[in-house]
Amino acid sequence: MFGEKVIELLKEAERNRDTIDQYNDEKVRQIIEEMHVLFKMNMADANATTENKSLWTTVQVRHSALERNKRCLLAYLYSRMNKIKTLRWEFGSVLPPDVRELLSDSEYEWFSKYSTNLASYMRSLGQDIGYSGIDLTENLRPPKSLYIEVLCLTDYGKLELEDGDVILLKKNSRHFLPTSECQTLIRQGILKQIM
Amino acid sequence: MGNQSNYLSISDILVTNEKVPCKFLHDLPKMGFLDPASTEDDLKTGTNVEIPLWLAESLYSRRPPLVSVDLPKIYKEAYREILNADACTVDLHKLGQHFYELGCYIAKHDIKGEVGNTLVNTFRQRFRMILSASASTDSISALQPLSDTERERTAGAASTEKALSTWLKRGDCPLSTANMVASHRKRKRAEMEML
Amino acid sequence: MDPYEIEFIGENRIVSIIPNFSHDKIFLICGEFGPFRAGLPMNVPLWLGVMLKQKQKCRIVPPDWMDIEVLENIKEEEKRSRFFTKMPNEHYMVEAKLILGAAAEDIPRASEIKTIIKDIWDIRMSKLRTSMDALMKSGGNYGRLDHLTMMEINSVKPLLPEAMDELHRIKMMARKTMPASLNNSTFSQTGGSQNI
Amino acid sequence: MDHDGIELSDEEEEITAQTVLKTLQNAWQNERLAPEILPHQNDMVECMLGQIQHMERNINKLPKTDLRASIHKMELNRIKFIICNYLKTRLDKIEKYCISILNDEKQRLESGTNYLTHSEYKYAQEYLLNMESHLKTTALNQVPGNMQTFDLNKLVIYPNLQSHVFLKANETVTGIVLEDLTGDQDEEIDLEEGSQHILQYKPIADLVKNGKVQLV
Repeated sequence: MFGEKVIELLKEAERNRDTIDQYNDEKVRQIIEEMHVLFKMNMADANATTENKSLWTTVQVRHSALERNKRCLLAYLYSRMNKIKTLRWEFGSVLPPDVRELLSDSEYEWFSKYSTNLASYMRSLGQDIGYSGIDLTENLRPPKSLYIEVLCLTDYGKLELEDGDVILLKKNSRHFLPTSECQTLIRQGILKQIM
Repeated sequence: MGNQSNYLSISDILVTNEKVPCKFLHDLPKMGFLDPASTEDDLKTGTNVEIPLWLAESLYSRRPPLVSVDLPKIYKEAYREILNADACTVDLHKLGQHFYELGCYIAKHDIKGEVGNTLVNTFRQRFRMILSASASTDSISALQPLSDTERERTAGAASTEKALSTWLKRGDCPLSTANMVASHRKRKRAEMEML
Repeated sequence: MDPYEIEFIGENRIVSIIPNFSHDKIFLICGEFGPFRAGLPMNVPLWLGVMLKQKQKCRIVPPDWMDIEVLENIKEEEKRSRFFTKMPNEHYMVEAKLILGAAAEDIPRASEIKTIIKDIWDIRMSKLRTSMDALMKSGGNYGRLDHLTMMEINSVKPLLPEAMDELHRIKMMARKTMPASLNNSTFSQTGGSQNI
Repeated sequence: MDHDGIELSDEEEEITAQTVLKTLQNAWQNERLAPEILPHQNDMVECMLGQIQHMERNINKLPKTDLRASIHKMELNRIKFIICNYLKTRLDKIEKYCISILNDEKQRLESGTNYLTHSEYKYAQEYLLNMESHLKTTALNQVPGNMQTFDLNKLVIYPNLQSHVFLKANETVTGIVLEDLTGDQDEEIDLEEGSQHILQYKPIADLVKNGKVQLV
């Protein structure tokens, strides 16, 4: 049957909605290969239609299969693009190596371009009135208190606060910090809020 | 048109991958493989075979049509009668995972034009199943007879319910790790443990 | 929206507090408040009232409706009526939760009040479920929902609007035999050799 | 810290910061709840950003432990949340409906009724270019010749204007027509001031834009 490999690929993408899987290079290659085979058969049969008119319908059927494969392939890439966007918002512009590994080279390039475009948009915000931009990855939750208590989950290193103080974030250390200055680290899983 | 049927929608691709019974009205050279029961190279006029909806639609839309599309059994009169009498007794998970979506595509092949009404009636009647499944304590058995989208809708309602009851019970909501970051951490931990 | 975002909107409501300190007027972007006179009631937005309470800078004055008798009447009325009755406050649940959470000691008979409010909420929620089902059975394309508060409206999302969307979609398809909108529609219409 | 009466460049009358904040909050709420992107409110955003800047300078003059400082900071955080969430919501729509928004926007630009800010428009164009180039390198350039087109007409995603929304009427509006799909009788309803309804977005889209109704 036509286009079955590509369906497996899509089901895979649908299954894990909260994570991104390794880019399936091998399967994508096979699908493109299948398309070339169909195309070649069509070229041959299209030339033979003068003798055998009914071959024309066969050519059309294969053409539909080609369109179908193309649609599925694009849908696969597009669903990954959406996940990669989420990676930018949640991990920031630098991906941890184990996540970076899951993307193909050209996906990583897309990630970088997306990130650059986003950064230049955010920098432009409020420029007319003398702002140097606004970081939209912050202030994502309705504010509740100015300071919160946090537990550090990894050995992160030094963090310089807006008032100039420098604190050392090491695993299992506890801190009382301005919410505005630690919300990103919380989202990135480096700190955890203690209630 | 809504989002569900856009070109890049994976769920629409999966719906259009469902098989429907067709009868071939013309010979199709070299397409014998579409009929698993046949060993011939060519597909002969009059062959009845189940093929994916996307292919069926493409063959049907030729002038003249290359196939006639028959209704899958869940849309036939026998089931329509049951559905119209009491739709809530039917296990759509077993009989039609994509009951409504596939039904919307297939409705035009119903000469009597009754599939449309059955879809509307069924949807209306079964809405209360979603309502009770989303509030049910025994959610597994309440979910069982639901179609894919009904299940998704139930999950959506249940997560609203959960967010609301958490809000009612708790004071402030702690800031938390971003969704994808957390899922990737979890997956990484699981992988580490397997080593 | 999630409940915390609705709460955020509700936090703009004005409540009355009695500060235990004195201070000049304060000029916020959302308006001016004060002057603060120790022991004298004054109005502030709910978020500020809660914040001051947490810093032990004030008592919160119970809103008029946070009273057993008033609430008993509302509860009876809500039970009796087929429709949703008008609540004393568009964000009653947010106000109740925040005030009873942060300042229960300022509210006489706080725990009874909490129970009655929860009863009212539950009555309304179960009415809401029944009306959703009725709405879908009757027509499923329009409903009037006077007196529902934003938090209550939010509790039926995304279920109700999505179900109505889906029903609409099915009706559209059922009404007209829809054209093939599959992946190859352009091809099927032209079918010429330029596509091959 | 008095700051009543800010002048907006193009407005003749002065409006207070309080009014601007209220307008922005309503715009945020509508943007969150409307299926399509709404006309931008850049004046309001910039005005609020100016207020924030002004206020932050003043806060810095106060001792850190001053009660007023905490109150002002809290208010600023609230406003920042609205602004960030509002802009982010718009970005999400711009990305999702990129092709259709750009198509519509090109026409709106001609008539001077643009919905996007200049920065958003630039962002959308760049986003589409990146998408095109990624799909081309990864797939389209490698498939057989007649399959290589990057076809905007197919890839376009439209917001579902037929989706149902909840609203509250800010003023009375009469004669909203609800399409009846099963019968032939279209229904007409009135939205009385203060009343609440659930109905399709399409017939009330303009009312959202001109402020006669508020989405809830």
